[in-house]
Amino acid sequence: MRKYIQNLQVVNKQILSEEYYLLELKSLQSLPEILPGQFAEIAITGSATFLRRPLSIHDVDYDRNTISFLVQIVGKGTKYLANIEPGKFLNVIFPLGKGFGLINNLEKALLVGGGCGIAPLLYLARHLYNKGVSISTLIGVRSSMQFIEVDKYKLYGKVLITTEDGSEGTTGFVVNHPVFEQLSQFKKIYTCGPDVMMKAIAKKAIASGVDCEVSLENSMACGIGACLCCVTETIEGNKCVCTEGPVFNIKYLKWQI
Amino acid sequence: MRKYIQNLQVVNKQILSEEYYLLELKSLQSLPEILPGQFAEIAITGSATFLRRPLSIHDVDYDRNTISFLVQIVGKGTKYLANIEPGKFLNVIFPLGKGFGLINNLEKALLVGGGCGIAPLLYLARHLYNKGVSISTLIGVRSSMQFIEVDKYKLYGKVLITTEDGSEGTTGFVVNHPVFEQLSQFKKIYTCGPDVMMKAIAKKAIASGVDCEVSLENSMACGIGACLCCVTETIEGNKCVCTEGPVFNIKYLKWQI
Amino acid sequence: MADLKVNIGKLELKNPVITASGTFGYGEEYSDFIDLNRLGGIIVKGTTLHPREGNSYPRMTETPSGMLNTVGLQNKGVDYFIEKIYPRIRHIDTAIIVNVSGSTVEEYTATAEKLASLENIPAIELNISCPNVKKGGMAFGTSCSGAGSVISAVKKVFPKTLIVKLSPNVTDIAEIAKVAEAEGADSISLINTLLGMAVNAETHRPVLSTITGGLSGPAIKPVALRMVWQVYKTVKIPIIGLGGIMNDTDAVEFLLAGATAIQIGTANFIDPQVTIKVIDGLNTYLDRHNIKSITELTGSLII
Amino acid sequence: MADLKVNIGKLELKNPVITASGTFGYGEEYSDFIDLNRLGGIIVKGTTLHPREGNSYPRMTETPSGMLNTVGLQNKGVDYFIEKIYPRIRHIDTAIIVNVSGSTVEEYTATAEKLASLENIPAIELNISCPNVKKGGMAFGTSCSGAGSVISAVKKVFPKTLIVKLSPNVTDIAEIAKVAEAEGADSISLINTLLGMAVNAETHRPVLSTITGGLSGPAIKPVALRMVWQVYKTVKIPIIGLGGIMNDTDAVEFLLAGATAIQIGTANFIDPQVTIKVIDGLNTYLDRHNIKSITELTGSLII
Ligand SMILES: Cc1cc2nc3c(=O)[nH]c(=O)nc-3n(C[C@H](O)[C@H](O)[C@H](O)COP(=O)(O)OP(=O)(O)OC[C@H]3O[C@@H](n4cnc5c(N)ncnc54)[C@H](O)[C@@H]3O)c2cc1C
Ligand SMILES: Cc1cc2nc3c(=O)[nH]c(=O)nc-3n(C[C@H](O)[C@H](O)[C@H](O)COP(=O)(O)OP(=O)(O)OC[C@H]3O[C@@H](n4cnc5c(N)ncnc54)[C@H](O)[C@@H]3O)c2cc1C
Ligand SMILES: Cc1cc2nc3c(=O)[nH]c(=O)nc-3n(C[C@H](O)[C@H](O)[C@H](O)COP(=O)(O)O)c2cc1C
Ligand SMILES: Cc1cc2nc3c(=O)[nH]c(=O)nc-3n(C[C@H](O)[C@H](O)[C@H](O)COP(=O)(O)O)c2cc1C
Ligand code: FES
Ligand code: FES
Repeated sequence: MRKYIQNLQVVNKQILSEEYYLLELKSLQSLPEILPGQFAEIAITGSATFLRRPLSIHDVDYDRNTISFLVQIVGKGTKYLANIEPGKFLNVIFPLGKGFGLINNLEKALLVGGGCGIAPLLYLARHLYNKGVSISTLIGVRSSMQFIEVDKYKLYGKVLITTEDGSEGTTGFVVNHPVFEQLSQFKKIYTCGPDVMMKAIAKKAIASGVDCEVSLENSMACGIGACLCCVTETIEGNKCVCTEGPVFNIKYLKWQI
Repeated sequence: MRKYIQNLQVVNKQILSEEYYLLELKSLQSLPEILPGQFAEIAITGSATFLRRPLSIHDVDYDRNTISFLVQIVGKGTKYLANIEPGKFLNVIFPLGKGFGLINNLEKALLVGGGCGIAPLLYLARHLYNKGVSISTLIGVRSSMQFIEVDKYKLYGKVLITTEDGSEGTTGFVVNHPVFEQLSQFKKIYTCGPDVMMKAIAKKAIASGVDCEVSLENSMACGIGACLCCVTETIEGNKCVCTEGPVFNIKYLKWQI
Repeated sequence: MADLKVNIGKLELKNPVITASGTFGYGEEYSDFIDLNRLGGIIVKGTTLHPREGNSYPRMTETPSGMLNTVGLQNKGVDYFIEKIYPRIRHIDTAIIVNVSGSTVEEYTATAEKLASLENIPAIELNISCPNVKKGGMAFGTSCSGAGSVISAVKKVFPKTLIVKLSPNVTDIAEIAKVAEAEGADSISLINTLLGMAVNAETHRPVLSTITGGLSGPAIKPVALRMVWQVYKTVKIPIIGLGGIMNDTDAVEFLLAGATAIQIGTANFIDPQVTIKVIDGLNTYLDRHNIKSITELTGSLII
Repeated sequence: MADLKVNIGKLELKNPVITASGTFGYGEEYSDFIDLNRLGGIIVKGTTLHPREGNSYPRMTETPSGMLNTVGLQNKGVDYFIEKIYPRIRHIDTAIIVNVSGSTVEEYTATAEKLASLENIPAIELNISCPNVKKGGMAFGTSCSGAGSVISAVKKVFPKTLIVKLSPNVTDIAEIAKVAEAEGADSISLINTLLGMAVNAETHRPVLSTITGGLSGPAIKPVALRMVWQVYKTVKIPIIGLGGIMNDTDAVEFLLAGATAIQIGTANFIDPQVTIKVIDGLNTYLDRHNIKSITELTGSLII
């Protein structure tokens, strides 16, 4: 897929909580096709950051010509973007990576997002919904106060929730949710979140014989396959997460689980 | 003099031209005494600059508790400050340096500012005016469009102007102004601007036997006498411009002129 | 339009802007963003005799105005390069230079020999300065005898332009450069990365899988400029300067300090179009300063 | 409140935060901003036997995440220090350490001998690593024999704590550290500045009067951390780590890599209160991590 480098205009910024915000960027040209699970590399100039920052594409609006990102503030760059004002431009390379495996005769899928890991799942959910897939989205957060995006996911299927503090849904971590006891009802699991979470899910998926794809967030320098910094070990050797991923089928990964 | 480090609030920013702007900062405590010719070191965080930036104190308003700066955009830091919004805070170390020599029985003084070199002269002009000194302020700029602050200086005495393009006042450089032909009418010259300009003025001052002080803008790392980076050669050896200056009597400097 | 052509040994480049090894893949990775034919040269990823998997993840971390990497020369080996990659990139209208690494002198010569037969590879860059491999690599570049032995051996099997890339992790860079020149290098490129390290204060662990890694980016520019200047005063062969070049001004600084051409590495990650901007910027710079040929800048520092 | 006390040779510091030579004047310059008595130590400006005017202006320039300086050891000589400065600062309740430099071994020893008699100077730091003087300075710090000769001579005349400050501009820092230890250094501090250079592309001139200068600040932190780690694996004497420390996290990184104490240099220019913030930050860090004594951090990197 062709990659683009464009100055996109910030058209909307929505603070969701102390930690999370949404950023909507508009292209002045028309958007290329973007697949669920792809990501973008955003340049943050004039701040103390040096490299671009990779962010999953959270949603795409071809009518308005916008892409949006769901961002968690963890350091300098994500904080800088949280303070950017609508009207400003950001230099963005996109769409990057291969995205989720989208098979045709999929009936029922489970989407699992841990924390900010839900970012790539919204666009995926809509995509699957439009293809007639019946989906359940399991969202795991620390506390109910952390997230206010649940309604969007409800448009495309069932939403299940776990909170660590028990303030909503099932108490505990994502993998504590009862849905994992009937895992074989699903044909596929798509998941994104902390490595430990994805590994726990992968283990359950293997045990139940369900196909499972994980979206990795390895640290990246270039995002376009040039630096070989972002590799993950696969059965075919080290592969770049930025070009061969970020989504991988767990069968392909050499994960110790 | 005691030095302070404070977070000052930007209360006013006034763009004067493409190149120049005024920045007014307010102290939440009460201002210490500040002498004409002293400067401040402003921290510019979260940008690509690293060190603080030294700026002369352009004006002081003890009633409003503010100090202001006249800044010329020359690079990263001065550009960053040009875009700062009122309400934000800047960390400032001030007042620094010794300032102009303020003798008591001064009758008539000539102030000469080249370009942004007029910055420290406004506060000096008012100070001298209040002491009953008759002053002429000679301002040299490239073009009349460059500057819109002339009226302020008129409050305290005569204003003479040179422009390089002849768009206002005498055509040419500062030292081309006819005032230099009757230099001995002044008891003292105070000047700030590019080194070449100040050296030319110093030459004329020496020739006419007029006392002359120059305000230097040597590059500085600390601004408080700790690093010894900002030295100028004097008859007593290398001296720090940040603590022994920035104003020096030309008699004291080992200038090749 | 000033004349941007420069000569590196027998090799004429259309302009002095070359991409640095390990930061530009095989060029193809950037073809969506720039016209590769406009580049002065492309130095492809470090290539070894045998395939290498490289080091474990994590391989990089950001540092103030720079980054640390420990890729460890992951590549599929010179045969794979010749069979699969070379045919795809040979038609790019630029000097395609292969960066060659090895653990022993024999590995260097065997790799160089294979590359010598490729029509559209006019030069190789001997990497005797990689800090991220256990054997060989930087060890060759940090001693005069080490550098000398590799260069003279490779020179015998590789008759085309031989560029030797030096390690900055040495007490006396000029001394090593002198050996490189004496042993027959046609050009010297410098600097490779500075050996650095990062620690995660929360986890108490090193950030990189190999603990130490190579520092690149603007942070190292002052060191790189100094070394180019020191080497320029010592050798007569052309120098290719690199280390933290982000824009045309940086490039001019290296030329003034003594470089005939420059390489751009880490900056490609931040702006994949930076090389073209530097080429255009050099043109503008020369016109503005009324300089007819870029070669006039080399070493013209006024001191 | 964790225990912040550390020992450097015979010297106990109330906390591991020391100010770096040449960046903190004689301490007095900072007394309007912080309570000097809270510091673990103050290392005063480089002091030589005879007065020195230092290098010509310009002496500094900003670089990406750092700065270059070429002050060139401007100071009024050790006698002036003893007569005029020492009486003013001797009562500050912190370890006041004098950074000693020289052009010959005799100059080093003569200076050290004079300082040995000062009651409130518990240690000196031998600067065998200054890149900005023509004779001596770094020359001593970049060869084992050079370092050895100065250290053993000074050791004979200075019975108190002897810290030796190493130059990072070497191929093998561990080798030099080993010599320093063998010759009797009680502690090693590192790193001094990296030799760098800046060029003004518009004027075609070097920015610094001496063409090259010393690079400091966060840009060099990865190199400094790496060297502390390499030296920690080699010597048994305590290491004082420095180079680009801007906050408590940076300080912890150096401790984990092997430092017993740390110095803060360039950061003082940006925030004259940084030292106190680091001390407070270390306290908080230790409490948060449930660590009783800061000495537990030294070299505790998990690998
Ligand atoms: C393909 C991909 C997609 C991503 N999608 C999203 C997304 O949609 N929304 C989102 O909020 N974040 C996403 N991330 C993570 C995001 O890129 C990082 O949070 C961001 O780069 C941190 O930048 P910073 O400057 O705020 O933090 P920094 O100041 O750089 O770092 C803060 C802390 O986070 C750690 N850190 C930073 N990046 C990583 C990383 N990649 N892996 C492990 N630790 C890291 C640092 O070590 C440090 O401790 C994605 C990452 C990748 C690779
Ligand atoms: C005591 C003192 C008082 C000053 N007062 C004022 C003032 O009132 N108003 C004002 O606009 N400026 C003043 N200056 C100059 C001002 O500090 C610089 O213009 C500013 O630091 C430049 O920062 P920057 O990040 O915008 O430029 P940079 O990006 O740092 O540099 C841009 C260009 O300017 C050059 N440059 C920067 N600083 C200096 C310097 N000090 N000497 C020579 N060349 C330099 C650089 O080499 C570069 O070419 C003063 C300087 C001093 C030392
Ligand atoms: C991710 C990465 C990989 C690199 N791989 C190689 C390599 O294979 N061979 C080599 O000679 N240099 C390699 N280098 C060093 C660069 O070519 C260059 O010398 C260095 O990064 C300094 O230049 P820069 O600051 O412009 O990046 C690599 C650098 C980076 C950042
Ligand atoms: C302006 C300046 C002057 C310095 N003078 C000395 C000196 O006299 N003696 C010395 O040993 N180191 C000197 N140094 C080096 C510092 O002490 C320190 O080793 C170096 O700056 C790295 O630490 P930093 O990055 O925290 O500044 C000087 C550094 C600077 C920036
Ligand atoms: S981030 Fe550079 S190859 Fe993936
Ligand atoms: S700027 Fe540091 S001594 Fe003047």
